[in-house]
Amino acid sequence: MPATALPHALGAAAQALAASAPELNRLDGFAGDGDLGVTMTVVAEVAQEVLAREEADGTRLLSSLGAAIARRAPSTSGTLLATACLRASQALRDDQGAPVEVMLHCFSAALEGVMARGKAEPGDRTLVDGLNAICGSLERSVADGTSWPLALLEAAGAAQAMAEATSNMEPRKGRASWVPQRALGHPDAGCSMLAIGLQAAAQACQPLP
Amino acid sequence: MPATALPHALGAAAQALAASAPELNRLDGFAGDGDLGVTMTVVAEVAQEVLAREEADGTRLLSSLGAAIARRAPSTSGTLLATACLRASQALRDDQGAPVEVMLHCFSAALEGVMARGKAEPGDRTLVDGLNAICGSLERSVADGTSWPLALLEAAGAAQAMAEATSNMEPRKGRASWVPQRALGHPDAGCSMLAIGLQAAAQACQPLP
Amino acid sequence: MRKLINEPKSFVDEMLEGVLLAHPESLRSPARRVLVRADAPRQGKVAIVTGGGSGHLPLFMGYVGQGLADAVAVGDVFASPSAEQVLEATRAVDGGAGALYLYGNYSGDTMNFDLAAELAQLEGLETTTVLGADDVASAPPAEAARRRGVAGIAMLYKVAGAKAELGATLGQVVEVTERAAAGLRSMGVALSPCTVPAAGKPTFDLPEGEMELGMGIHGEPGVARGPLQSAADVGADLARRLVADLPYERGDEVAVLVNGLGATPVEELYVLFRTVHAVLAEHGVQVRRAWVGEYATSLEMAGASVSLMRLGPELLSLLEAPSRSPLLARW
Amino acid sequence: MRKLINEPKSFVDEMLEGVLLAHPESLRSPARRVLVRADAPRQGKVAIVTGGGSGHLPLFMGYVGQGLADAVAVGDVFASPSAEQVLEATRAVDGGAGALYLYGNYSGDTMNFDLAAELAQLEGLETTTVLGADDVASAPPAEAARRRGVAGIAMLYKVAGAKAELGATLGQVVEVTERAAAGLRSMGVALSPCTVPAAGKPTFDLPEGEMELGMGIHGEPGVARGPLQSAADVGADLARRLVADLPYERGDEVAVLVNGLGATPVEELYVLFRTVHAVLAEHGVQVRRAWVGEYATSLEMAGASVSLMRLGPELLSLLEAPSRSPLLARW
Ligand SMILES: Nc1ncnc2c1ncn2[C@@H]1O[C@H](COP(=O)(O)OP(=O)(O)O)[C@@H](O)[C@H]1O
Ligand SMILES: Nc1ncnc2c1ncn2[C@@H]1O[C@H](COP(=O)(O)OP(=O)(O)O)[C@@H](O)[C@H]1O
Ligand SMILES: [Mg+2]
Ligand SMILES: [Mg+2]
Ligand SMILES: [Mg+2]
Ligand SMILES: [Mg+2]
Repeated sequence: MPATALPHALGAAAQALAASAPELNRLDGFAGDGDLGVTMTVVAEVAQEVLAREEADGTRLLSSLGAAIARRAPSTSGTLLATACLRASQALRDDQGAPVEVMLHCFSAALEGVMARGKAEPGDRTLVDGLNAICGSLERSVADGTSWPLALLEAAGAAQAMAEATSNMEPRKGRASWVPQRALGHPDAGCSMLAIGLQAAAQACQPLP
Repeated sequence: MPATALPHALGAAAQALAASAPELNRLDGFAGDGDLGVTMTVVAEVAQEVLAREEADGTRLLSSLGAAIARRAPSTSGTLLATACLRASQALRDDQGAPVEVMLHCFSAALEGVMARGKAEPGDRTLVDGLNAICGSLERSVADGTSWPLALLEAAGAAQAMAEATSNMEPRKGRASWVPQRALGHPDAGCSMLAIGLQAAAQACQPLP
Repeated sequence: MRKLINEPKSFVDEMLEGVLLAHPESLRSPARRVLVRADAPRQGKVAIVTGGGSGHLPLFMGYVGQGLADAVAVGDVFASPSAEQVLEATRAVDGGAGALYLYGNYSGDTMNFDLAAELAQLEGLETTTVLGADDVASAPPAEAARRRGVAGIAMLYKVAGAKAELGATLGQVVEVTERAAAGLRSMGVALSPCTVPAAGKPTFDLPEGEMELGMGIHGEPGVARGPLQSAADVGADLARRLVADLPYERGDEVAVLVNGLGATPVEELYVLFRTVHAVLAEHGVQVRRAWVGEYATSLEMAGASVSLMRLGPELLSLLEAPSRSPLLARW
Repeated sequence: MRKLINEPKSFVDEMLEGVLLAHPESLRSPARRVLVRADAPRQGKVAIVTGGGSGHLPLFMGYVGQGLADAVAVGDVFASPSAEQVLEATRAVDGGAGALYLYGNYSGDTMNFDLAAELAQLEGLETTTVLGADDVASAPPAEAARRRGVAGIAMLYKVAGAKAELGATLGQVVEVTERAAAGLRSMGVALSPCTVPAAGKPTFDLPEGEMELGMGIHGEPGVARGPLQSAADVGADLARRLVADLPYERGDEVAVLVNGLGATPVEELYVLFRTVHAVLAEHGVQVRRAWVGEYATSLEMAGASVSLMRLGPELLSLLEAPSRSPLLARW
């Protein structure tokens, strides 16, 4: 994704997450504490503020966003999203490749940061699974030479598929891991959140037909 | 009422009061604290215990009952009922007249005791109004030479009529007096309690047809 | 019912068993449903005897301790203790200097305490009564003596207890407690009903989204029911009514108690206090001391009350004197 | 919602304003959403820093005071404070002897406290972490380190705070707190859900007449849901699970905390304690000290938890050492 599209994509993701707050609360409520939507409402608000303030420099935008989320929405998902933004910002600064490659590098850096901070592995039914699916899809897009808007759309689809797949996975990290059976049959709240945000971002970036 | 009928009458009254507990709670709830039925359940239990224990001596029965109620059910209505029993017991000891006259003297003594203890006047929408109506009816029965079972039935009717009349009276004593309007449209809980108890006692004393 | 209980009938006695097992170093029971300070009687000290219905913890039992009351007679849920219990309590803590009967103005309680006072007198035990009658929602100012007692009595225990601990005579304890009571006003708001265990059903209906202003601590009806307002509006309304009732003048000093009725989180009480403080500042009334928490509950009722006590110099120092009770001090 | 609040968004900040207005002599705020003891920093004393989500009063803020913690970082309702807040708290109370980070084992909190610890180290501030992880319902004994922290942490504050007040080193404070934590177990039961103000709806459904055993203090699912049992059955079940988890041996001594989750009357907690005491006696375990009341709430959730700490001689004397906080001591 070219840096100029980033504010647009982030704004769309924020709006979609705020709109899905009740659903995210509900999903987090099955095995967690039912507040993921509350956190995402704050994240969305913070994002709008940062977007209104910052220039369109992607690196600055992502680092400001990460810092603001860390300060204002320090729940598990908020802190990990903040880490993801900060790592992605760094990757963006160091990278001048083609859009889909840049996206892959940013998401890979985010995934690494989230794993280091949250100590979850793939298969633990956490954000790590969602980010992993996104990275896998972007890798394929790089290999296939897919255009960046389409790569984004496919990554959103992969995140959605992973969210659905988590329904059969037992949580092994976070609150949901205390009574893991309760989560079964419902998608992981954090993975659903990634899917919703990315789907909105991807839609916002599609060329007009 | 001959002293031998007293245990029978009291037992019937106790049973009826316990059965009406939910209704008495409801009536007390409109302007009071909704516990008159709870108190009457205890009073009924105490009465059954005393009746099981005591000989059929009316004076002893009433004084034991009064003392037990004072100890075990010391709410407003309980304490006043205890006073009524103790005063009635005294009146019974000092009195060897005809049954209806004895009843009148007992209820008059009870009324006096309740007024002294609770400092309510007729018209304040309290037990005083109910006892007053009962005494008035018994006076008429004495004058008319009514038989004691019938006098009891008429007194119960007078208590019931008074309970209904209290629906239009503003409470001036007890909890209900703090927001007197709330009581309007509903009979006073304490007067209803007297009517229910006396009605059951009277029914239990009617000669078989 | 959402209650952790056994037989409703045995609720109060089981609760008392628990209290005595939990706090053997602080409380003992000289007679059925009577608790006294473990170190009672204290020779030469005016004894303070209280009592009332259960369901209001820490009221009344929680106010038995050093610098507070000496004895409590414990009634059934929302019901007065008996005169016999009050008499037993009086006997157990009599230190030869007389006793203050300090409790809330409810007809069941006054009848039983008055009867106990008569019986105590026959035994040569001197008693004087001061009633908590602080709820402005229960009668107009002209009939202030008819008002019921609510959470404000917590401050009266503190004043009377501290004074007695200083070695004051019964007359002196009564004088300062009456002075404190004369400047004490409370009012509350309920957001949900509560359920007496033995009744099994809520005492009244109060749908979610509504509130009842001026409701009593046993669910006695309040002065107005309407849609639930914001904490700022409720706090301002309560504070203004209290300020107007006394009334306060600019420059007055006050102690404030914001009390939770049971189910309302303490967080909300602090939000409410914030507004009360602002309204008092608007009126030029200075908050010298504030307490926020559960001081007199109504089982699991949601809601809160605000109590104001106008201060003079002696009252503040008595309110700040040391005191200790196992039910009030969590550590 | 049956809540006395204004904008859900400003709930925590308004609550904090209220706290500071009510207790200016005890608490001050050196940074946004950070509270410290008014007398902090204390030179040469190990500082104890805690923090966590709002909605649990008196946890966490209430445990800031003499003989307890020195600072608290206050999160949104049920949400961790930020690393920045924790760092500010650490700076404000550093007395040159290092800091103990003592808080509950939740991933949001551990991530933010760990980050703060790294940042503090860059500034030359030494910190060590001890986690409250006492809820036996959240993982089997073999994975005890994964367990979440609930009300038992109240006793850890007391132990750590008393030890630090005695002039112990950070290593000594950590040692005794870890020893206390190793013998600490808790479990609770919920009788109603609670509502996060910003969510506006109950976190979960729990119909009247049902209970959820082992529910967490943010409404995390428990180990079993079923019809509401009697206090005797619930108390015995909880006590037996706790005794078996450690496990206790005959002759062991224990401190007991029976905690209310918010809406449950303290009367019911004493009824519950009565059974817990009896079960411990059956197992030959002696109750040396008991506390009953609200120590860690979940907004207006109905229910209770039981915490047991196995005692050694030092632990008991630390638990009994003097302490003072405006939110814990009602007088
Ligand atoms: N250790 C972890 N690493 C990555 N993601 C995690 C971890 N723990 C939990 N999550 C994710 O966080 C989501 C919950 O976020 P949130 O509601 O903010 O947590 P909390 O309320 O516990 O602070 C979960 O659905 C899961 O996807
Ligand atoms: N001062 C009084 N004198 C006589 N009867 C009274 C008085 N005050 C209240 N009552 C009666 O008592 C009834 C309420 O009894 P109860 O519920 O036991 O009172 P409480 O719950 O206030 O102790 C009222 O309906 C009224 O009839
Ligand atoms: Mg959550
Ligand atoms: Mg009543
Ligand atoms: Mg009553
Ligand atoms: Mg959370």
